[in-house]
Amino acid sequence: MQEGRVLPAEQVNRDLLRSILETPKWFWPVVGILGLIVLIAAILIGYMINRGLGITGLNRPIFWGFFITNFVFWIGISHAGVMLSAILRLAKAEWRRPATRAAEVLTIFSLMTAMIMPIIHTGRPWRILYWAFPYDFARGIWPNVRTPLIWDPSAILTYLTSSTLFVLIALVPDFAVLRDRTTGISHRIYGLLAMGWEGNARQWKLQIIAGVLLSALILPVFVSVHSIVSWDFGMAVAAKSWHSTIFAPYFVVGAVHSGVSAVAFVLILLRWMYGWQDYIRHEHIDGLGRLLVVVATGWFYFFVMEVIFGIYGREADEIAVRSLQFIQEPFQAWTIIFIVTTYFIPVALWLTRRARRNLWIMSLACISVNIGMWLERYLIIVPGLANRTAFTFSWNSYVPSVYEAIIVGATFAFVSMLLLLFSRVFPLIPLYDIKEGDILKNESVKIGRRVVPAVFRED
Amino acid sequence: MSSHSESHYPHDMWVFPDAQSTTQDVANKTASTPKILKLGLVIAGVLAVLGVVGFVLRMATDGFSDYGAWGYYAAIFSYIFIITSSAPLVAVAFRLTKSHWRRPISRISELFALVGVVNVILYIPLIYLLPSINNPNFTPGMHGELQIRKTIWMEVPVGAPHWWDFLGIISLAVLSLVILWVSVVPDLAETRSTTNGWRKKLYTLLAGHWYGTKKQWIHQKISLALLGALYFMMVVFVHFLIVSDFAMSLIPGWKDSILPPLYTVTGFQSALSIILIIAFTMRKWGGYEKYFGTSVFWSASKIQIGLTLLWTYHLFAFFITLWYGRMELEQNILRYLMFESYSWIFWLNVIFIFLIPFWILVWNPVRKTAWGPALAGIFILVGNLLFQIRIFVGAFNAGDIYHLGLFKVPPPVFPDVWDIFMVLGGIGLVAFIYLIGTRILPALSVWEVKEGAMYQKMGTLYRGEYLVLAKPE
Amino acid sequence: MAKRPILGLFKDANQAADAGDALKSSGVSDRDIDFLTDAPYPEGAFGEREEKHRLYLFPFIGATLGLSAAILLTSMTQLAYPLVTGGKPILALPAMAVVSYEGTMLGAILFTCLGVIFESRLPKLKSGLYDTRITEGYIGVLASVEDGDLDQTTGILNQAGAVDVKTEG
Amino acid sequence: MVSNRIDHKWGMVVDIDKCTGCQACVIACQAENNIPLNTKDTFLQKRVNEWIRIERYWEGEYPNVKARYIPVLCQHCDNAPCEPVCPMYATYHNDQGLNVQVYNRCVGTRYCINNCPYQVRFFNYWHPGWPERLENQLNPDVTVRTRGITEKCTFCVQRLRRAELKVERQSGARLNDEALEKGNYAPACVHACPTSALTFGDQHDGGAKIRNYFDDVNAHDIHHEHERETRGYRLMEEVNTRPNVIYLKKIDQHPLGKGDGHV
Repeated sequence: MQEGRVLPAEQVNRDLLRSILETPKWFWPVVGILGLIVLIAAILIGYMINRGLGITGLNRPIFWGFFITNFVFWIGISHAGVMLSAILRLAKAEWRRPATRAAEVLTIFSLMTAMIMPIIHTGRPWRILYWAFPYDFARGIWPNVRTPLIWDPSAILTYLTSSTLFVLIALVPDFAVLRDRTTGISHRIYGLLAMGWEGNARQWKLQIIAGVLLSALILPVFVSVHSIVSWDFGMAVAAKSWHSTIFAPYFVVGAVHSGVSAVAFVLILLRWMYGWQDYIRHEHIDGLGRLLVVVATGWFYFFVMEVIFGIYGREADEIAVRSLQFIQEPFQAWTIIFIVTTYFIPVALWLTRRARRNLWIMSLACISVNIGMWLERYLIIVPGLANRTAFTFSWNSYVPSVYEAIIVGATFAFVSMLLLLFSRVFPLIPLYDIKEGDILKNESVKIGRRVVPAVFRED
Repeated sequence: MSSHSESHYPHDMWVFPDAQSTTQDVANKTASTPKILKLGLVIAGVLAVLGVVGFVLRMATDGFSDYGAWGYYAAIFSYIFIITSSAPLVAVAFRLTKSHWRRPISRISELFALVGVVNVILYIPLIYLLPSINNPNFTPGMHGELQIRKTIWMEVPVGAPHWWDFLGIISLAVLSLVILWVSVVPDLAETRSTTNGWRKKLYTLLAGHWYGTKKQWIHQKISLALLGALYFMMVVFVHFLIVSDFAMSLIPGWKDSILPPLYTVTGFQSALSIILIIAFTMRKWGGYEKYFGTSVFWSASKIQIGLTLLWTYHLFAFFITLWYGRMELEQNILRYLMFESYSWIFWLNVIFIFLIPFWILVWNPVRKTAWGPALAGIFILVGNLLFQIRIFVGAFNAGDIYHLGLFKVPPPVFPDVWDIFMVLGGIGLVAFIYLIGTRILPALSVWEVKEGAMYQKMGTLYRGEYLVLAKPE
Repeated sequence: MAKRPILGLFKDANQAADAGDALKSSGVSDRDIDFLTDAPYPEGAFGEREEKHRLYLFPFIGATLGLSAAILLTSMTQLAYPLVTGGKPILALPAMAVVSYEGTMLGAILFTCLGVIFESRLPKLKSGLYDTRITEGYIGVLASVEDGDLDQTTGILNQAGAVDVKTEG
Repeated sequence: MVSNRIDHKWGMVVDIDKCTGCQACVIACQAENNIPLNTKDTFLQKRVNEWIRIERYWEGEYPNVKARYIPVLCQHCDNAPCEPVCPMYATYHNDQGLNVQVYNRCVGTRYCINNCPYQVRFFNYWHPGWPERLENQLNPDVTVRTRGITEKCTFCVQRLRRAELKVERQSGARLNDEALEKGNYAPACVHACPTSALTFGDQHDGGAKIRNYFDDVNAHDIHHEHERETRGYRLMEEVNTRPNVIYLKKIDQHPLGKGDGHV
C-alpha cells in the first residue's frame, strides 16, 4: 500500500512546516471563537463551584451523569493515539507514518480534557488534592488504595506522562528542523528543545529504537487505563448491570473504536485545512477504515457478550436494567440510535473500498461512531443508576441541566483549540518519519510486466 | 547480507526458496516417511488405543448417568477442540493481513482441519452427559431450586444446548475442511501428474479441475478471504457456546461474561504454540529448513507474547471484579476455581501459560531463534491443559446445578487411571490423525511459498543490504 | 597535535557513502567519521560504524524501581492508616496490584526516555560543526582529522562530489 | 482514653409489625441531626435528605389495599460496599460496628452513594440553610454539613459518645439497655417511636434485648434452608453486606384475600 510519489526533503519541510512558519487567514478567528466557547464554559464551571452541584440536573439516584459520561468518552478518544502509533509501529505498517503524531497529540489533549471532568463533578473540587495524591500532612491522611478512584489517577497520570514523553522524544529531530528554519527567539527556543540534535547515525538509531520500545511499553498502559476506568463501574455491586467481568475489555475495545475514528476524522480535517494531500493520502484513510472494520466487529462481539450475560443471570433487577435500556422510554430510542450509529452504519460504509476512499463519507462515518460511543457510555451509566430498586424512595429519572450540556459541549471546543494551537508551534506530521518512508520506498519488485512497489525493511 | 547485518541477525533469518525445486521437493517429502515420523505414528497410535480403553472402562464403571465422573473427558475434549478449531485461524488471520511470514506455516495450521472430525466424535458422548436444562425433579415451592437452570439458551429452543452445540462443532469441522481444500488445490494440481498410486487418484479427484488460470486464482483468493472471515466468526461463536454450556452453566450461580473471551484467547495462544512447535520439528528433523527462516518464529512470537499478556489481563479482569463484590457465591467461585479446591492447578496454570512463556519471549534474541518460541509453546500447551482441567473438571463436579448458587466450596476431583488414559489417548488420537494427514497432503503450502518468493528479496541501498518487501494490493 | 572537525555536504547519499569509504581508505579511523542526515537512513546505509548502546537495560531498571516504589507506597499507606473498609483486608493485595502495575510501567517508561536521551549523547551542549542544509536533505560527512591533514581531507571530500566543505561553523 | 474503653457492637432491631408509618422517627432524626429542611423545592428536585425514611408499599388492588411501612436507615453493614470505594477514607468501619462518615475528609465523589444498595446515603447539593427563627434549634453536638459532601445516619453517634463519657468514664458501669434508656442515649428515632418498633442495643452485651434476634439471624444464613426461630431477617441478604440492622417480619392478622379487605 505505498502509493504517492517521493518528495524532496525541502518540499517536505516547506509543506509540513507551513502550519508553523505561516499563519493561514482563518486561523486566529477560529481559535478565537473556540476560545470564547471555552471561556464561557470556564465561567459556568466557576459558577457551579460557587453555587454547588445543585445547578446540575443530578438527583437521587442518578448521582453520576453527563460529566462522568463525558469523562469516559474522552478517555476513550485518548486511546486512539497509542493504539494507532504503537500497534502500527510494532507492525511496521508503512501507512502509519503521517497518522502517528496527530494521534498521540489527540491522546494527550483528550486526556487532559477528560481529567477535568471528574474533578469539577466532585462536591468540593478545591479539596481534590486530598483525593489523588498520596501525601501525609499533619493529619496523617493517605488515599485509600482500595478504591478504583485511586487506581484512576494513577493510571491516567501514568498514561499522560508516558504519552507526553513519547511525543516529545519523537519531536526532537523535528525541533532540529525548526531550529534551522527559524530565527530570533523562536530559533533559540527550538534550539533548546532540540537539545543540540545533529542527526548522526547514533542519534537516529536510538530514535528508531525508542519509537518501538516506547510503543511496546505504552501499549500495556493504554490497555490498563480504560480497564481501570471501566472498573469504576465494574466494582460497584449496588448498581446492577455495572458489576460485570467483561467491562474491562469491552471498554477498551470501545475506546479504540471511537478513538481511531476520531483520529481518522482529525486527519481528514488536517488534510483539508493545511492542504496536505501529498501526505495524508486516501490510502491512509483507507487503511484506517479497514482497521476500523475489525475493531468495530470486535467491539460488537463484546457488546453482545455483555448484554447476553446481563440477562443470563435471570436476576429480576438486572433484567429490569436491561428493559430500561432496550425497551422503556426514553432510553430505548437512544439505544437504537447508539447501536445503529456505532456499528451498522459505519461498518456498512467501511466495507466498500469506494466509501473508504471518499473523505466525506469517511468523516461522516467517523462522526457517527463517536456519537454512538458517547451514547453508549451514557446508556451504561444512567440507566444503571436510574434502575428502579426495591426502594420506591429513589425512583427518578435524569435530565441534564443547561449548564452540564454547555460544559460538555465546550470540551469539544477545548480539544480542537488545543490541537490548533499545537499545530501552530509543533509539526503535526512527523517530518523525519515521512522522509524515512520516502528513502525506504525507492525500490520496487518487478514481476513480469507488473512493478510492485516495495520497501526496504531493516527487519 | 551486509557486514553489519550479519552481526544483527542469524544467517537463516530470511530464506528465499528456489521456486523451481520447491514443488518436487515437497512432493518427495510428502511421499517419503522418515523413521522419526514412523516412531511418532506408533507412539500416537498406542496412546490412542489407551484412550479408547480408558473410555470403555470409564463407561463400564460409571455409565452415562452421572456426568460428574466424566470431568476429565470433558476437559480433554475442550482441550482438543479449542486447539484444533483455533489452529486454522493462524493461516486465515495472517492471510487477511497479507503477512509474508505466515506463508510457510499456513498449511501446517490448515491441516488441523483434518482433526476436526475428532472433535465431532469426541463430542457425541457429551450429548448424553450434559444434563438437561429443565430441572427433572422440580417441585413448586422447593426452596432455592431452579426449574430451568441458568444458561445462555434463555427460552430453551428445541434441542438446546446439546444438539445446537453439536451443529456448531460439525459446521466448524466442515468449514475448516473446505478452507483446507480450497487452499490445497493448487499444490495438488501441480503434483497430480508426477505422483503415482493412490496419491495420483486422490489428487486428481480433489484438484482435477485446476489449471491455474487467472480466473481460478482470483476466485481462490476471494473465497479464501470470505471463508476465512466466516470461519473466524464461527470459531468465536462456537467457543462461546461450548464454554458457557459445559463450564459456566454447570457451576450454579456462576455469571462471568469474560469467560468466553478468555477461552478464545487461550485457544489462539495454544494454536499458535502448537503450530510453532510443528514448524520447529519440520525445520529441525523434517528437512524443511530451507523454507522456514527464523523470521517466521520471530514475527509469530511477537503475536504470541501479546496473546500471553492478553490472557493474563482477561484473567485479572475476571478476578478483580469477583474479589471486589462481596457476594458469597462470587467468593465461593473464587475459592473453588482459584484459591482453595483447585489452587495448585490454578497457580501452575498461571505459571505455565503466562510467567514462563513471557519471560522466555520477552528477550528479543530468544525470539529470533527457532527453539525459543517453540519452547514457550510447549509450556503454553501444558498450561492450557491445566486451564481446561480447572474449568471443566471443576464445572462437572460443582454439585447441584439446579441450585441458586454455589454456597459451599466443593472439593477438587483428582484423575483416576482411566482419566489419565483418556487424556493421553485424546492427544494421541489427534497426533496420529495429524501425522497421517501430513503423509496425504503436502505439509507446506507450495503456492504461497512461491508467491512469497516473488515479493521478497535482498536489495542494496547505498552501502547496506536489506530485505525488500513488496505488498501487492 | 589536536584534531580538527571537517564537514562535507553532499546532495546525493551515494556520494556521501563514497566519501566515507575514501576517508577510511585515506587512513581516517572509523570512529572519526560520522554521517549527519535529516532522516533515519537504514543502519549501515553508509557503511558507517556499528553503534553500541545499552538502552535495553533502562526499562528493566526503571520497572524494578517503579515496582518497588509502588509496592512500598501502597502497602505503607494502608498499614500507616489501618482503617477497615467493607470487610476487606487492611493489606488488600489485588488493589495494590493495580497501582503497583502502573508504578512499574511508569518507572520503565521514564527510564527509557532518560535512556534514549542519555544514550544518544543529548543534550549536546557545545554544538559541533553543523550546517542547516542538512535538515534540507543534504548529507553531512563529519570527520575529525589531524591539523595537517585538513587540506588533504578537503580534497577527498570535494573529489567525492561535496557541494560544500566547512572546517569551522 | 481508648485504653479503658469497653468495646461495643451497636445494632438495631426494627419490628415492622409494630411500625405504623407515623414518621415520628423521621422528624426526630431531622431535629437531632441538623438535617437541612426538605422543602417543596428539594422534593421537586428529587434531592430529599432523610437519614431515616419510611418506605411505603401498597398491597392489593384498589379498593382492597393495605399500606405496608418499612423504616429504612443506614444498615451499618460489616461488608459495607460504600466503604472501600471512598478514595479519602471518608467512610470506614469503626471498632464499634458503626459505618462512620467523616465529613471533613469527604470531597463528594458520590461513589459511595452509587454503591449503597439501601439508598441511605445523601448528598448536599446546596448549602444547608434554615429560616432565621430556626437557627437556634440546631443541635450543638452535631456538625452542620456544608454543601458538596455525603452524609448519612450515624446511629446518633454523638449520643453514644456522651453516654460513654457519662456512664463508662464517670460511673464505670457498662452501657447496657437500661443505661441507654435512662440517660436517653439511644438514637433519636428509637426514643421517638411511639410504638417502640425500633430497639437499639449492644450486640456484645449478653443481656441486651436485641441480642437473641442477632444470634438467630447470624446463625441462620439465607442460603441454608433451615427455619429461623425468630421473625428476624436482614434487608437484601443476597448482597452479603451483613448489616447491623435487623428487621422483624410482619404478622398480618387479616391477610388480604380476594374480595375482602378494609376499604
